[in-house]
Order: sequence, then structure tokens, then C-alpha cells
Amino acid sequence: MIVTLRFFSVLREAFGAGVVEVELEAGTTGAELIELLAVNNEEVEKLQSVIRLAVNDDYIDPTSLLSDGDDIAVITPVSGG
Amino acid sequence: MIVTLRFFSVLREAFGAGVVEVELEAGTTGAELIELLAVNNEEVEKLQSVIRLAVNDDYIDPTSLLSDGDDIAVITPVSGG
Amino acid sequence: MAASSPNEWIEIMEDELPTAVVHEFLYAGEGGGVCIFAGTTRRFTGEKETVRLFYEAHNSMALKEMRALVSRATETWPVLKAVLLHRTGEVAVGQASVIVGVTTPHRDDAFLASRFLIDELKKSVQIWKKEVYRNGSTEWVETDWES
Amino acid sequence: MAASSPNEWIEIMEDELPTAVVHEFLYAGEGGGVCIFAGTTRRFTGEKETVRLFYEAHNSMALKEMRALVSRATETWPVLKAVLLHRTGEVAVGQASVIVGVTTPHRDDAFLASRFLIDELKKSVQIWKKEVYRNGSTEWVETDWES
Repeated sequence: MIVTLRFFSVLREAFGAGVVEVELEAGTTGAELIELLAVNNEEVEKLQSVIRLAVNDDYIDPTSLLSDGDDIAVITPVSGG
Repeated sequence: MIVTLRFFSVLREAFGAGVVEVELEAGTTGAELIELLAVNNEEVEKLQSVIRLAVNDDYIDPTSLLSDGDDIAVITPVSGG
Repeated sequence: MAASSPNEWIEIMEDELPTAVVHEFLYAGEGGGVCIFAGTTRRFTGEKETVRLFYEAHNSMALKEMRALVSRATETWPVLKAVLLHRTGEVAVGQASVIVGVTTPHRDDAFLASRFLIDELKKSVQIWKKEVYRNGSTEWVETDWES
Repeated sequence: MAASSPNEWIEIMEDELPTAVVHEFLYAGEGGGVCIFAGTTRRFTGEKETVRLFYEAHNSMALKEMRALVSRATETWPVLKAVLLHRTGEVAVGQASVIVGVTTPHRDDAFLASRFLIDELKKSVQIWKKEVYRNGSTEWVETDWES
């Protein structure tokens, strides 16, 4: 299945792009997606315990199954204000 | 001796003037001045316990002696803001 | 009556309070937190409808007291910039009669210092307020005396 | 992105925050107390000199979260008007990156509600800040994660 990933701030710079499409196996969970990203990116690895995923602007549980076509925001600790 | 009295808000309206000159006996204290004003004005009588006097922009003690030429502000509870 | 120092702007004025200039002044402190309180005319108090307020000041005493309050704030919190402006004369509903503002390095202090300034101003600064109601009646606002 | 209701103005914008319009909007609440907090760029943090900030947002999530915070404030305090504005892109030293403002009938609530809004915004709204230092280096600000 194909999903869209959105990166911001540190991760956008680490991946060199704000929006990327990736192919995942059907049945991948949120936690598994973060694992996969961490393998290839040391910023994700460093922030792994504090990253949260949001699908269609709502945070999801790490155990939630991702679906084909999901628009997934990869959210690191915020620092606005 | 002659002193200048300055009234504000309720007392300015009660006396019909913001600034008046009055003649006082030498040796009059602040408390005695308030007594004198209260005799002839029921607003002063009503507020007597909360009125404070200031000479040259500094609050004075009720027992302080007034002097010829003093510029005396008659201050009622404030309500700015 | 102009600013009393480059970091303090304390004034009693008859005109509308210059909000944009207040922000510019406070931002120039290059702190991290700016807290501004504006006291505006509340239209309804219970059943009574206020159409405007009228403020009267003992200007020289009021300014002296306002300066003293800013000094106390500056001694208590790391104040980079402070503003204390009060109008006199008529103030319509929906306009500000008083503006207090403080810039500090961190926001905690900005909130505390501006809260202190407005609370103390209402207790001690020699300014008096008259309410003018819809029905034409007027009333000098009475407050508890706090010395 | 415009005001979401006549009493709430929630927006993420690239331009300088319109302070005078913020005051007008909040004064129109005809309450008695208006408290405004502006977060400005602090020039010095320890030895480091910041020349500007850069903010990036997940706009749709950030706006949704900002609306949720204003709703929580409105359920907790008698809020007549509320403003929550945040800039993105570059913000120079001495400019505001965020403005929070609340009008309530009495000043206690205005201070508490605006304090709540800025504290919660910094914890939960999906906006990120990068410091750009005098020496040319940059740094994404790290914060504790609070869910």
C-alpha cells in the first residue's frame, strides 16, 4: 500500500523533503512505521520515543493499522510560541 | 492663615469648585480641617473617616499642622482603572 | 507628559490610548514576554447600561504614584520595559481607560508584574471614575479605601 | 484563514501580527478586562545572540488545536472575545511571533484565560521554532514532550 508522509522541522531537514510517498506492507502499524523510519534515519532514531503520528489531522495510537492512501504527519515535540 | 484646597470627583461636585482658598486659624491640624469641612458639607461628613489630605503631593498625618500657603488636596477613595 | 525614561512610559492623557505604539515600545525591550492589560468600559453591570465613563485625576499626585508603582514592579521582577497609561475625561464604551504593559525575559514575570500594576493602580492612584448610564443618570464609583 | 466566529479570531499568518486590530477586536467585547500576551524574540539567551527566528507549522493540525484550546478557555472562563494568532516564516528580533488575547467581564479571568492559552499553545500546537544566531548557526528548539 502507498501512504504519504509529512515531515516538519528537524525531520523535514533530516529527510530533505516535507512530503514523501512510501510503499508499506499491508497491516503495518504506526509503531512499525516509526521503526522503519528509524532504521534509515538517525534523527528519527533519536526522537523515536517522542514521535507521534497523525492521520488526517488526528493523532493515532501506535498500535493502529495504517491504510492505503493515508496522509500521515510525523510529529516531533512542538516548540511554538 | 490662607490655604488652597483642591477637591476632586464627589467633593468637587459637592463644593461646586475644584480649587478654593480658605482662611484657617494658625495651628489648625489636618484632622481639624476635615472636621470644619464636614460641618458645612454632608458629602465630607459621609466620607470623613476615609478622606486623606496631601500637601504638595504628599499625604500628611491627620495630626500634622497646616501652614500658611499650603496647597492641600482633599483625597477620597480612588476608583481609577 | 512624555515617557519618564527610555524604558518606562508613564502618562495621563485625554486622547484615545495609542495601542500600536504601546506594542512597539514594549517589543523594543527584546525580552521574550510582553503582557498587556487594558481596562475597557463594561457596557452592562447587572441591569444598568453604561454609555460612557468620565475620569478625573489629581494629575501630579497620580503620576507620582504611577511612577512609584513602576519602580516597585522593577525592583520585584526583571522588567525590561513598562507602560502605564491612563485616560482622563470621557471614555466611550468599547474604549480603554487604562493600559498596563510589561516586557520581561520570561512570560511568568510579565504576567505577574502587569497584574501587580493594574491591581495597585486601582487601589492607590489618584484617579476617580464616574459612570454615565443610558437613562442619563450618573454616579461616582465608590470603592473600598485601601491605604 | 479568517476569524472562525465573530468572537474568536484564530489564525496562522506570515505577516507581522496586526496589534492595533487585535485591540479593536478585543475591545468590541464590551467587557471590563482585556489581557494580551505577545511572545517576542528574545535577543540573548545566555551568551548566544539570536538575530531571528523561523517558524514552521502543520497548518491544519495547528489551527484545529488552537480552536480546541480557545474552546477549553471559553468553557472554563466567561470569555467574551478571544484572539490566538501565530506567525510562520522568519520573525526578526523585536517582533511578536504569537499573540494571545482575551476579553472577560472582570480582569481576574482575562489574566487566567490568556495565561492558559499561551501555556497550552506552547505544549500542544503543531508549530516548531528554529533559532538563527549571530554567528550564522541555526538550531531547532528542543522541548520536553508533553502529551
